[in-house]
Amino acid sequence: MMDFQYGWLLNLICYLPLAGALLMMAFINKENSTALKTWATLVVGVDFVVSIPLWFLYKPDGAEFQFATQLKWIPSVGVQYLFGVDGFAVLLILLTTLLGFIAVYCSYTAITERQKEYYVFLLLLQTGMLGVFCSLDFILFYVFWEVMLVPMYFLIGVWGGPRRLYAAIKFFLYTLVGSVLMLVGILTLYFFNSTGLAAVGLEGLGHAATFSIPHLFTIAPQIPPEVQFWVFLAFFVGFAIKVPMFPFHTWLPDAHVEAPTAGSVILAAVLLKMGTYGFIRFSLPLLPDATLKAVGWIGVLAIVAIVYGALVAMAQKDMKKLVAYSSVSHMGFVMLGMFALNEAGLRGSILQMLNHGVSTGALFLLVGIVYERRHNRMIAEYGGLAKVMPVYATFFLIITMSSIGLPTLNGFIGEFLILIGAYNHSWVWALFAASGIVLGAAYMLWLYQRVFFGELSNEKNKELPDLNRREQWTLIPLIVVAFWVGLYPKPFFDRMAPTVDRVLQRVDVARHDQGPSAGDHVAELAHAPAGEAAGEHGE
Amino acid sequence: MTLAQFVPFLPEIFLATAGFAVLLLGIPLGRSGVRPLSLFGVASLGITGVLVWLVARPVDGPAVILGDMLVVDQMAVFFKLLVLAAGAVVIFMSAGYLERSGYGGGEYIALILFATVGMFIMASGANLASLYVGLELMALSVYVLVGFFKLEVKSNEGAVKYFVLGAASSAILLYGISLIYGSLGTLDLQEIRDSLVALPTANPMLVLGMVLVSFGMLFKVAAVPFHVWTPDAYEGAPTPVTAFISVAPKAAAFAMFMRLFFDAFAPGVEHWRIVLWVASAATMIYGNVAALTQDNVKRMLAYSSIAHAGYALMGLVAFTEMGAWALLMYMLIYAFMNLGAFGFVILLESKGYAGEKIVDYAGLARRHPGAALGMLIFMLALAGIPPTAGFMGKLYLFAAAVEGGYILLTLIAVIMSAVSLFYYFRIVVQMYLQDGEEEGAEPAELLHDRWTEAMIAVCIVATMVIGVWPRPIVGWAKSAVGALGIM
Amino acid sequence: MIGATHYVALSLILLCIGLVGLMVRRNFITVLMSLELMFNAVNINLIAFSFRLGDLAGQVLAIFVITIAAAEAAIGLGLIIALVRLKDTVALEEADEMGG
Amino acid sequence: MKLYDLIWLIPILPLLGAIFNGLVSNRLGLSKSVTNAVALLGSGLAWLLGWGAIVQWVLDLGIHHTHVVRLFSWIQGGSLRILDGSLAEVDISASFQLDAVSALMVFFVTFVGFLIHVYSVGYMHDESDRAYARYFSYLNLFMFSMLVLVLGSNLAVLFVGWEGVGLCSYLLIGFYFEKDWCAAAGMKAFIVNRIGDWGFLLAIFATFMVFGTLEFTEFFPMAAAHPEHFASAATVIGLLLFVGAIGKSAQIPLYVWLPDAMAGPTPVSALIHAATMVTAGVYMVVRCNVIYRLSPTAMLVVAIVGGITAIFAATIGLVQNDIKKVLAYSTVSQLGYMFLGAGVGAFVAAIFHVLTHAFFKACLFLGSGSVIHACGGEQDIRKMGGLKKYMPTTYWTFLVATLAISGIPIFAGFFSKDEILFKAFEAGASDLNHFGSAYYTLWVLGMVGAVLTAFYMFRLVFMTFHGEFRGGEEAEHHLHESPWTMTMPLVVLGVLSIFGGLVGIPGKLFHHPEWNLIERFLEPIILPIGHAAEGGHDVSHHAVSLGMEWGLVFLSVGVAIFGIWLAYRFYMGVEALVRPQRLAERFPLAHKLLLNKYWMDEIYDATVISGTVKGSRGLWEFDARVVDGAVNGTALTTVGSSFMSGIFDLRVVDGAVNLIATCYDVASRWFRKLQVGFAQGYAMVMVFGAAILLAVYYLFKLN
Amino acid sequence: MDFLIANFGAILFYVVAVITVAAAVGVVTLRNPVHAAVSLLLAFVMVAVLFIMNHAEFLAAVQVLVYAGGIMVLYLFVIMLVKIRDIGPGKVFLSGIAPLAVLGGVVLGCLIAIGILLGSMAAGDGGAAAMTAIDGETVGNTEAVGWLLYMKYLVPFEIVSVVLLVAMIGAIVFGRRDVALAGAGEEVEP
Repeated sequence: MMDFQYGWLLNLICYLPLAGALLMMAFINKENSTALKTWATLVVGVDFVVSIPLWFLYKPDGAEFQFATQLKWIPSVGVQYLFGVDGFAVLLILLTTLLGFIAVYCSYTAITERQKEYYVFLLLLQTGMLGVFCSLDFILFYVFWEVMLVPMYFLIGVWGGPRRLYAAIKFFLYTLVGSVLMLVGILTLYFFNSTGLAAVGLEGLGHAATFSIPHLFTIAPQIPPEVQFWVFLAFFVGFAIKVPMFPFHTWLPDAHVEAPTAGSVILAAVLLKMGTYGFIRFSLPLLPDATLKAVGWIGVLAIVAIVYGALVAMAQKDMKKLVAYSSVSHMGFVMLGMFALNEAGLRGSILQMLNHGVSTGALFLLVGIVYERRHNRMIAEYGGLAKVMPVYATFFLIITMSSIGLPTLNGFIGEFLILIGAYNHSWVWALFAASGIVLGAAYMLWLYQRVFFGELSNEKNKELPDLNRREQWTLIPLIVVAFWVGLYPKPFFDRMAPTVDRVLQRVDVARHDQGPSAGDHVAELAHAPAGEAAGEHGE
Repeated sequence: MTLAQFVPFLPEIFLATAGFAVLLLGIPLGRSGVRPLSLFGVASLGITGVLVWLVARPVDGPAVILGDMLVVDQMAVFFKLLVLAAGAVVIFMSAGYLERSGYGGGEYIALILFATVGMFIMASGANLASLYVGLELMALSVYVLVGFFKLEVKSNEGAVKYFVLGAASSAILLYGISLIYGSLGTLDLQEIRDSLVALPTANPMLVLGMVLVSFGMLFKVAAVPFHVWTPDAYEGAPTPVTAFISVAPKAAAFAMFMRLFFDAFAPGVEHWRIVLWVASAATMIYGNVAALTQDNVKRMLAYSSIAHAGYALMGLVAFTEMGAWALLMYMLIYAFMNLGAFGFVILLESKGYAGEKIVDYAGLARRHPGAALGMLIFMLALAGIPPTAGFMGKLYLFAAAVEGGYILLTLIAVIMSAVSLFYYFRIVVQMYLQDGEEEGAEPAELLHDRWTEAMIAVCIVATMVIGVWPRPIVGWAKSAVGALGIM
Repeated sequence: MIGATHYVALSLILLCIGLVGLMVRRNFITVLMSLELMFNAVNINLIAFSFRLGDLAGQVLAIFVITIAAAEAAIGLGLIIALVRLKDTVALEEADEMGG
Repeated sequence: MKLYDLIWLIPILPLLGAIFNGLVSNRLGLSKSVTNAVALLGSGLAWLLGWGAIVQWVLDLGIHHTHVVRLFSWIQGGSLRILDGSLAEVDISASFQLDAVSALMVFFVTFVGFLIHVYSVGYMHDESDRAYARYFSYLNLFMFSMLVLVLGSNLAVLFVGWEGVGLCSYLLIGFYFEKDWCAAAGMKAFIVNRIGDWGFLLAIFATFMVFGTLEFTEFFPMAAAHPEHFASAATVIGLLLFVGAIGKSAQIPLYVWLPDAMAGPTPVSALIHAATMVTAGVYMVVRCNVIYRLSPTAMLVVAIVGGITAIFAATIGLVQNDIKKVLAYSTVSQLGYMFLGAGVGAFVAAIFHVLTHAFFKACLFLGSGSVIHACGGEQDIRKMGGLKKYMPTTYWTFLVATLAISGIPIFAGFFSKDEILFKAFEAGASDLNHFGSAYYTLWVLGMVGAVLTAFYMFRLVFMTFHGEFRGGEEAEHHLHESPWTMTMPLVVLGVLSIFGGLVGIPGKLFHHPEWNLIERFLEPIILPIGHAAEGGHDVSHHAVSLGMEWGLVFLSVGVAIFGIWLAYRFYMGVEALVRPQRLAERFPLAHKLLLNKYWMDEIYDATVISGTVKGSRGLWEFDARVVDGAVNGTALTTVGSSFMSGIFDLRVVDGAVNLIATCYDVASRWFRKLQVGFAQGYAMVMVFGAAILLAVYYLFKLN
Repeated sequence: MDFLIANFGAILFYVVAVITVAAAVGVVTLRNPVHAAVSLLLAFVMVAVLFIMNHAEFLAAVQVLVYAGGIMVLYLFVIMLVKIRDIGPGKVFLSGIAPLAVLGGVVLGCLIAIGILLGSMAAGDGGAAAMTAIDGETVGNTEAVGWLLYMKYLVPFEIVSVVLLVAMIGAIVFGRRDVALAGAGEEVEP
């Protein structure tokens, strides 16, 4: 189950930013802005470079968790220092390091005051995020999960917009409430595994006390459904707030709008993924029964999120808010694919996480670029930019297309698989979810038209400079990835396939316990003769 | 009764003597000699620590000594060292403060030492009589300390309130003791335990006695509804004293709490548990919610310490081994983070009571990034955010509660700790997110007080190290509760 | 004959009277006296019990209680003097700078 | 290495051109000549390669062999349990196939595409270098997408092209993006198409769920083998696919984008919005003819929508005065005919009409383009007239194309259109799928449509080229014939409009079925349904006697001529333009109705669009107030957020009514009230607290 | 008469108890602190009597000496020291909360009483040793108490001495008039 080869690599990747931050705090003068920038860029750049080997060294047919490290941390309560990743995590880690680099690289001119703290926080944030993806011990995971909040809080709160205090505390408290509930769920699992919960009369399994996730996977089938239900609920709140799922999404627009560009990029690209990561890593495999029961509800919520997010996005007058709501819609897709609980859906959902990271991250970068020039995000302020900033317009167009899922770009692959998975689960899901594609096109193109087309009315925009080299280079990597995924996603699928299969196996255990009565559409149809199935399908 | 029997009693004897010596030295040295006296006090605390380590350690299992008045076991050692450390830190922090205030140091330090003696007895008493006496010794010394700045109205007022209510509560406690005595005919904890085990059903009067005793203890740990003295006493007392009473007496009280309820009254757990459950929940809710709208840092920290008492009580309610050692561990961690936080309050009190307003922290990160960072760490720790020690402490308490099956209590706790983050972050917001030019903000200057700064540094290190590497502490705490009755 | 119950009842009454006095009196000195009443209530219990149990521990504890009550009285009176110096009154409730 | 193994290169070549022009020429602002070279090279090579490949394929493998070139495995979605309970692997490969239909499409797409490239060289020459490069990169990109569309060997790849052409049309319509209405038109086109794509995607999923594959070569035979088994599924898939076709091919109710699409440069209108892209829907329906033939319902729907669109658009075309608008509506109407054909099972005829339509409609658009060019951008035919003498080539080619579209014998349009109408009649006669009466009705509609077509097309000719110029003097001076780069394509297309139809001579009329080349060529794609080889038209063959067939031919010719005569009466000679006025005055309502295109756009604006926008606004309010409020209300976080906003960030006005927040604030202050401030009060709190605790204890323990 | 003799103890108890309670009530009700102090003294003495009735002569002695002798004097001294007329005109009780306070005291008393009564009722099945014994035997004499105090309870005894020391310090700290502190804060003349 674990492969300890190259374990040091993971630790290096995870703690390099931390080390960089400490050194920066210690040695670099806060006035010396060039040194700060160079150092920060260097650190994240190296971090990205050292994370690349994961891509090649990961063995899809190898152990479930590779590059593992296992140390005693607090043995008396079975808390270990347990690192390790599967293909899914590898992808997210690469995404994180790439976006982390871009986040630093795009802040050179955007951040002018208190630069030292800024870069320190960015680096700490990166360590936190990477740790979340690396941890295989619940407590370790939880530690990183919360560590991550603090720098993000400051990024929003110190360098954010006018309502930053409000947005920052809202972000922090939402996430914290979610995560503390999650902690209760974790503890319940922990004691169920070992001694049981005395007063509620829950017998434990009597295993050695441990928070090790790989071990808990093995006991998942023995967890009684009602326990699963409550734990699932606790996890759900924690993760759903992070995703964010409708109706827990209201922190997102505030946080995004107020955060500085880099903050929004990281927030959209990586932080939102932690919720979905949590679902796939914990909720599904650990609590299969509850998952199967929840499918219906979560599917509906996801569809609501898709349509709702898109419609609300359409109404926005503020570019950043529009993009923020578009992520609500996109994450709705991710959740839908995930809870279709079939290979296509799950693969699509994982791929869509990356896509969303790339596309939405890029969108926030793009919005940030004009914001830096005009200090205004109101769509009405713009119009006809395509004339003065053709390069910018081109980049924006490509990203827009990737975000609305144009084939040959990344968005399409993800949405296609998610929808086919959803259709496979229930054609009604697909029917409604697919409308998100139309709406997505509607709000994005409308945005594009209002910002770039029409004549250049606003005086202030007449002399806007086009993208400079640095800005172009912050975007190009993302666009390359977008095309890569869109044209040849096979490498990504190869790496995520083992995770998907294992998750589904673990869910299927419960499914077969429950039989087709578990409200599982596919199972039902599987038993029905194909002809009438097709008929019922048609009407 | 031979002298040899007194060997394990040496630390107390030495400490009391040292206190007396400080008292006498204080007369000639006057208020010029605060620092030498402080050094003397700390030195004697240190020696006491060594003595505790040398002679008061249970060589072969826990031992009951001196006419069954005292017990010597790991838990006693744990708490003794804890209160010693707290006392030392506080004395260091007080030196500069006393000099600035102009009050003499002799009595002050002597009182801290005497209070420490009282706490020693509380931590290791094996008989209701000795426990009670130790409690009173601690209490009286603290009353005086709180009112020590007798020309400060607030100080005196805090002392008055603390004293009146404290006396009443100890009367209640005594009444409970008397009922227990009347029911079982003994004051000896071991005998109480044995007869409780022997009893078919616990007599209501007996249980009533336990409950009344628990009231007395709840008062000492500042739990709702017996918390009323806390905010005023904390706000009124000289800040170092506030730091002291927010940590040491609380710890000692919890030690006594465990002596009584985890050992002597353990068999009656089903009777007193409900009371503590309610008290714990009420304390967490009240402390956190009431803290939300405080504008005075000392007062806010007072409410926060009420809330923390509530968390700690979860360990008692859980009534599991984990609960026991989680409680010990939490007391230790709480001591460090709270002392550190108060250290900054001390440093900010350049203009008398100014520097107690939250707005005084505005823009601290700009002017003193180091200090802001330190305060940030303590706030995070108090809120229980990893990787600080505060998280580890809370984690085990919550875990214990879950293990005990008290999910509802745990939910209250976690939600409340989320709420608590909010008021702790009000300070953080002031330090980092305001730049001190806002209207109504008169940023306080940071004093330069080497000793206090050193102590803060110690607390920071402890907070972070325990947060990242709690293993030794957990081990120690676990071994310390080994001798308790519930095991 | 007179059982322990009678004594306990008496002591309980004294205790409550002390409590009430503590709550209703304005004069700090009288409040202190109420406290003394409460301690006496406890002592009545202890003595009654120790007699009926044929065990002297109660008496010993009672001695401690008396002594400590004395000590508390001393500190209380000291506080009264300090209070009077500061606010020129012995009205307990006028020490109300803080609150809320 | 045979050329037909390189068919994947056919789309790639223009793509390379697009990339070069898009990134290099456009960025560096290279001169037009470079751009030309690259663009023409891209499309030209594609043309040559395409034709070469087709020839080799026909010679080496024969038309019955479907040649599939699989490049690489594109999407691996793992396995799914499909409806028949088996596990199917979602493994969509990027692969192209060459068979009769795609060959035919490639044949004319590459060719017409190349011609229009050439034409554009002349038409766009006065754009700035950058814009010029941008234009050609878009055009090449379009070629790429269109070729992917026609060559794709499975629904997914087809969809790639499908969306690609959508994107290109968006870009090209919005080419003059400074003009708001151009940009708006582009957006409209894209979004309306997306609505169609919604159906298309669902169709793809349904197909996979039913057959477990998206490869044409795999699921068509499957379907054909078990018709009754897949009947109901076929209905679903067919209808969903048709939703896509409706969007792409501008049928009712989604036709509204096409007229607006005329905002783009005229060559674009010719290529995309007449010749190629809009016919993609027809192509797709024909491509999936197996599915449709399994489902009478789907067939009927297709036919009805097609028939109604045909006449509906034609009526609108009657009164339009914008030369391109007229052509646009005629396109819509012609597309309607194609779907009518497909709907009555005349798939060959439909594709045949696609082909001929590509020739003459491209010719018409290019002609109109050269007219507009000459008139300096003027598009209103009321301001034209008598252009015949200034631009003869344009006139003659235009006239030829008009004759073709009107269905005058020998000209290309005649054969294809007549075939469609005949098949419709035949369907009625043979009572196809027992919907005979419906098919008869549609046939009648078709006939009427034919009259109208002839009428408005000649109206166009007469008003544009005959009479005397109505555009004023100084405009008159600029009138000139277009450069050879523009006329050459006109001539070529004109010639094709004349002889293009000969590939589809209805040989049956002369007892020489083999004369109908195109039918023989396309015959392999019409898979025989079921095990019995007797297909639809063998039966119908006997439904209509030979004499009847001839009768129908003459009838359709007759109606065409009638339409022309009407146009002549109205718009030529002394009474020119007066009669229509009178007619308009006599039927003002009808006139208005047609002039305003039945107010369709307005209706859509009023209902769908503003509905959506209003709805979204409403939801936004809802989100800002209710959801935020409710969530905040239920989540403790509000304490923080609202308090934060209250104390520290006074500028924040949180619209959210957050219940708990206030509760907390109140609670907090109320709790603080307990802290009365004097000792006796505290004692009281303690006493009552103790009492409560005791009471609780008794409650729990003494029962 | 025989009844009186027979029930002498009981009668004495009731008489003393009534006087004690009355004195206690006096303490908390009398307007003049001096009177209150005097009635407190009476209560002390009555308690001492009760001690004697329970054969705790030594305790009774201590009670009288320490309380009546020591503390009372202290009280009176302080009462004289601080001019008691400073207390507000006539208001003895904290107006407003007084009834509530009485209620609270009564409620708490009743709740405790419930426990005790239940206890004495359930005394049969153990756990209430003192309640079962109707009348104890004389074990208490001064010598025995002394031994116990100095041998078994030596530690608490020592600690109590420290407590007294602390009390002394406290009294000094609060009571001492600090001229040197005039700089630190202004001195309020009583």
